[in-house]
Amino acid sequence: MVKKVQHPGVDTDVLLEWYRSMVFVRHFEEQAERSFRRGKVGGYLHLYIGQEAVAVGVLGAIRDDDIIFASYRDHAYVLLRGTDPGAVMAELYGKSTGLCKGKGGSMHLFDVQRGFYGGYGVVGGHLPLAVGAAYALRYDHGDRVCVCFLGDGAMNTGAFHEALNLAGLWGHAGLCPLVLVVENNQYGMGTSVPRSSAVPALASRFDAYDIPNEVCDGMDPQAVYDVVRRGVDEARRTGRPWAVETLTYRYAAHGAADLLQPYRAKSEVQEWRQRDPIAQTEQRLRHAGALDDAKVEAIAAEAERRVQEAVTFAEASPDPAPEELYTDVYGEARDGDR
Amino acid sequence: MVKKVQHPGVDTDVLLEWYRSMVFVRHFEEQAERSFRRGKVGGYLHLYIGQEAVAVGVLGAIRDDDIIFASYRDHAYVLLRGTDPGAVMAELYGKSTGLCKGKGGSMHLFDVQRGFYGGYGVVGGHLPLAVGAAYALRYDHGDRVCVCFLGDGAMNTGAFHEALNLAGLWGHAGLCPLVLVVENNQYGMGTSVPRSSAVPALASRFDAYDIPNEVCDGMDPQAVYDVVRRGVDEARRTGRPWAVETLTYRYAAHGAADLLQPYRAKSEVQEWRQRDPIAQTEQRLRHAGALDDAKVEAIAAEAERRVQEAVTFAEASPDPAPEELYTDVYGEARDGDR
Amino acid sequence: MPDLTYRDALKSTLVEEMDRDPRVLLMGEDIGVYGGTFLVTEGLLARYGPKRVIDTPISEAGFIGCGIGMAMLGLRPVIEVMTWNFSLIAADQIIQNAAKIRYFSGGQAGVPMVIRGPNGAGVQLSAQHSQALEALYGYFPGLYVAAPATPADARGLLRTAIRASDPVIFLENASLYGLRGEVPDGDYVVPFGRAAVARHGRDVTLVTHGRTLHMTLAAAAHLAADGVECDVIDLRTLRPLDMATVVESVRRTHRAVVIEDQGGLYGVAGEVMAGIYERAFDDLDAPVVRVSGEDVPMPYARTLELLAQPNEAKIVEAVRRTVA
Amino acid sequence: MPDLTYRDALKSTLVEEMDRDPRVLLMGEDIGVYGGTFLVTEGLLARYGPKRVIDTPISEAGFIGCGIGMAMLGLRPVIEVMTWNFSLIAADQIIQNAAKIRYFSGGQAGVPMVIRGPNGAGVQLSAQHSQALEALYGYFPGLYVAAPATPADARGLLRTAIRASDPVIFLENASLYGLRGEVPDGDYVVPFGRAAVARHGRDVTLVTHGRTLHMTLAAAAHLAADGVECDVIDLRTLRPLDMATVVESVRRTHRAVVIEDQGGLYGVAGEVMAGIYERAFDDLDAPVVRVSGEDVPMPYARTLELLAQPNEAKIVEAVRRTVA
Ligand SMILES: Cc1ncc(C[n+]2csc(CCOP(=O)(O)OP(=O)(O)O)c2C)c(N)n1
Ligand SMILES: Cc1ncc(C[n+]2csc(CCOP(=O)(O)OP(=O)(O)O)c2C)c(N)n1
Ligand SMILES: [Mg+2]
Ligand SMILES: [Mg+2]
Repeated sequence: MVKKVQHPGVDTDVLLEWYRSMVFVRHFEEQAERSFRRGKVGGYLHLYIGQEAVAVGVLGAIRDDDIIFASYRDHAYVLLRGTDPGAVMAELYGKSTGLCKGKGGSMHLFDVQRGFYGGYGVVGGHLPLAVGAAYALRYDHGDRVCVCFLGDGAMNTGAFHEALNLAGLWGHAGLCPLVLVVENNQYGMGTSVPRSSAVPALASRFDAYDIPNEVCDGMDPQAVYDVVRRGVDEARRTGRPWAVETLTYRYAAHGAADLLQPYRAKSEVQEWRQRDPIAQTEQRLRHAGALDDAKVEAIAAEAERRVQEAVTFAEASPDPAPEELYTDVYGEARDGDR
Repeated sequence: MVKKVQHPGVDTDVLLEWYRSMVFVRHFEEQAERSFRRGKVGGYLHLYIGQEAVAVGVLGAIRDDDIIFASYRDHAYVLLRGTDPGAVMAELYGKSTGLCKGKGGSMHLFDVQRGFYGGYGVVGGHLPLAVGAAYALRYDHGDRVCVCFLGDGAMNTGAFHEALNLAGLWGHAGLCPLVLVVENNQYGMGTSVPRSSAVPALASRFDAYDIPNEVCDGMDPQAVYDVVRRGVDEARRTGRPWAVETLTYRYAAHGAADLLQPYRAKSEVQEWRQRDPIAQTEQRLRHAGALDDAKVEAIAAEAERRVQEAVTFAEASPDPAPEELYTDVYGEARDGDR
Repeated sequence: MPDLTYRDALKSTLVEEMDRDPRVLLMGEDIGVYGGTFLVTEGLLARYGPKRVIDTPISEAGFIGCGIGMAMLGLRPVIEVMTWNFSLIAADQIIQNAAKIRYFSGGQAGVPMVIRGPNGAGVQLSAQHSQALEALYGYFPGLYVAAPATPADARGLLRTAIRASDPVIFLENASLYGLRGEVPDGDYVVPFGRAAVARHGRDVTLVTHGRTLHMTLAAAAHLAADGVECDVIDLRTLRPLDMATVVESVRRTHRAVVIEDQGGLYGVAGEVMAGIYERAFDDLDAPVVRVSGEDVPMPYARTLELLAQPNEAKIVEAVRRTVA
Repeated sequence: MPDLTYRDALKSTLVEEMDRDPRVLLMGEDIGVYGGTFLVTEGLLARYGPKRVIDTPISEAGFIGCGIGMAMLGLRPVIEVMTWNFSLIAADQIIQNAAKIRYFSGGQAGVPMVIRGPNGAGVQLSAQHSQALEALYGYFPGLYVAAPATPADARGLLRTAIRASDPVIFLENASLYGLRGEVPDGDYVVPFGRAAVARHGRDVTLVTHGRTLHMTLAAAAHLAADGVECDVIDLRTLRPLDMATVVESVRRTHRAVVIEDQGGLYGVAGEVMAGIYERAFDDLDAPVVRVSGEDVPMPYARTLELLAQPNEAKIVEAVRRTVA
């Protein structure tokens, strides 16, 4: 589980834990991609590589009992939430021991016990769910918040508009403790933000819903944490939504199946890689004397060991039983159901 | 047809013609309501009474070959566009001589020959159509503009968001000569603007799409004209969308079938009636010496005569032939159609 | 057993369920201050306050999607759509999220939500306000689809819907709200997937649901005068679809007519016919006949609108053909 | 007659129609710079420029609605949906506007627009990316629904679609894009409402459409080895639905199996079965059998996904039951 920070401000210990988390998530996803190439993982596989600082910074800023909604690019969130990596990998492998019994796959990870309410495949489609969930959290006067991750591309959907207007309205009544985290990774598939959004300054779009908003560097977990921590505290205190646009980048193709990337220059990817969240954090920790070559290697080795354990578990797990095809369609068997 | 103004600025002659137009539209709708009460007009009937200045000011500012999309509250636009009132009344009566052969009714008036591309019944659903139509107008380098009327309530629909973002984007390429006219009549059915919009300053919402916007008094045709004329000229010159929020009011119930209006005080309606567009314009014209009691009466009498002529026509017209049920489903009979 | 209108049967059931379970809340356009387009929720804002009776903006995808999120967190939203026509704006939310979340989450989350409102045509509302959508939603596993035709079923099915653990498409009809009938008191519940036999007869089975039940019963009464005795089956829910009751009847009558309000191609009647033949092919003495609305968008003019819809005479004529 | 993939048959037809008619334009997500998710439009941005090959934001209701407006003004937009699943976001635009505008305008306006893209499941795309929607759209008068199963039909039906005066739901399938086949040159057109007889046989009629045609043909070949000769009918369009061709075949074979990729309840097969019985009740020697996908959301795991779908073995088994 990603290290939670109790007090505002991040110290070296925390940063080291976050570094460890980011390294682990990256190793996990690199393995997932290898498994995809070997035909062990099917369907669509969307890697988060490059964006790890966002998830770490945000999840570091919330409580265990806060809840999360996300899109299909969802591996990092569950892993950082503390879900067993074996169950995540087994889900990618479509095994019975997977998080969702092999029924959801990469795009639909769920760990409701840990407050992760899913991975959704229709862009923007999860936003109304998150707004409603935030309302529910406040319905009986609780103080939990709902965090909703979304991409830059999702902001052009009608669901975004309808949901956020409702969030703004319900926020006026203190009934919508929602933290919106836009991961502006510059593209929705092959379409850049300026080609898809009439106003490329995405955070400003939240003004249309009276939702306070900020922008931050999404390549630095500490920067993300600092901003989001304030937002989370605000949302929790006031019951009003709050939004942040994190400026980040995905290194890999949109999905693992995409081979060509005619929409961007290799040099652009290289430039962003200069600001890699893991490398940057590593530098900072080395500077602070908290990391050296040996420790870096040990952390990587430990990450790889845990990932391979997950793979072994997934490989060894059985396929779902054929009867599983028919379960989970309805909650309770009802008299007369067809 | 509503008097078109060639040069910016409105003189007394023009205002007198507009007065005549507004009086006619109001008489027409008052009759439509009587016919509804007598069971001659069915379905939903949405009256425009109170908002006449908007249609007159806007239609006075555009060219004959410009086009228009609107919602179900659409009587005024066709009448002001010069459509035969008999055909409009016959449509409300569901007669074969109606504008749409009796198939559309009050909510779906069309007069494509005069550039009126319809009344639509799903709130917000016509907005994307108008954006696409504007694109089409520019596709072969024409200089026509598309005017789209919408209610305050329509601004909360996903269709609004998706369409206007596209309009903004296409406008950057000079391919979207669209004039958006929000008729903020303070309510969508029984829900006031502050209860339905997180940001009640509606015009400002267009900022999210990089669409220039203004606000104007919607109870004064001249005020509407002055602002909209600039916007129309801009849109025509640049191929970019432009928006105005007109502040106006509907006096009648949302639809003629609604009996109670628990959502607003009678005194509020009375206050707005003080600023009635017809009465205000009448005062101004009397002041300028262009109207006196006799002329006011004559104009009313002439309006009523034309309305009664329309009723007579509608009453005398035959019902649609039974075969008409099956026509206009598809454009050409196709081989093998079921 | 009080005599209630369909509207009051719905409203009183909402009240009973809201009193019983604080997690039940209402949401929709103009259901609070305005009282609901068809007044089903009138007075409930005053009774339960704005946190439980939520007036929404015109944002069907938004508030239905919010209902899904609320339901996932344990609330039980009952959402009104002004007409089912507008639900098409939320089709993605209903079909892609509400119906499927339980499945793709491997059973971790469920969506106990009801969406209710008038389905099908009113009087002269024309094409965009008149569509009947039972087959459209009936296609999707994960949804329930209920269509009460009487005040008693309005109560019994709505109660089942609110207590169900999965999303329910609850189809009312404008012409039914004023209908009066006896409505059982107390914790009256009608389970999903149980068709009702609305009239007993030995000569031919008439299968229908929703508002066309009443013209079907009228047709059956008319035919009885001529000595043709109809078994009239009201499906009550379209998903699950109770073919067992239909087939049991057809095995006795050897003849069937299936009536639906609209449709034709890919409607409910075709499915019911297919189901009858799959299970009772050898029992049939004549082809099953269907009576559907005409395959056109709904016209405005009253004369055309009536032609587009089924009616008692068309049903009588179809039955005559079947028993000829 | 060149040998082309289904993909290239689509692309070359787009090119021919765009060259022929400057009013034809393309619109969709990532169809330009990116070249299209399934590469159907690759290279077309360079050829026709951004005014005719429009990359859109993720706004299905927006750009499909825009296409309707363009079409009303005389353009002929051909819109790609990344998958038909996402069209549900635009269901209101398609059903309430595109299908009905001609009718409620009394014939004053029309919507000559094509929406095309993959329908049904790919491989392990799970529940939100796998739904087949032909019955859903087939329900609505005012729409055409086409589902080419071969490269030749991809060309012939797409050409008809682009030249049609009304909106066309054009259903492709991910598994078909790479399929090769002979494709007639020149102005090859396949009219709507004409089913194809894909194989001739006298013993039983197999009716299907789309990707399941190929497993049906495989099953027919298999059965032929056992001496059972199947007439295989590819419906090609679901609206209009060519029941005449189906019935003509059933009158000869006296037996039928209807195969569809998904569905079950309220799918295509039920309608086809009902249509067969309505017109050929007395010609049937055995009940019509249907083979549908399972009535569940599409699971991710490959093993379950395969169980959820029809296949050659299931078809063979169904035919054996029919002719037994
Ligand atoms: C409604 C919808 N349209 C199209 C798609 C196909 N699609 C999948 S991901 C994606 C891009 C989304 O971009 P963004 O929201 O920025 O998220 P990112 O992938 O960059 O994390 C698209 C277009 C989809 N899943 N849903
Ligand atoms: C999508 C949709 N939802 C609900 C309705 C029912 N309805 C008809 S008019 C209306 C209010 C619209 O308000 P506004 O846009 O302000 O226009 P106005 O009626 O004030 O002119 C509503 C909710 C509808 N027609 N369409
Ligand atoms: Mg992105
Ligand atoms: Mg309004």
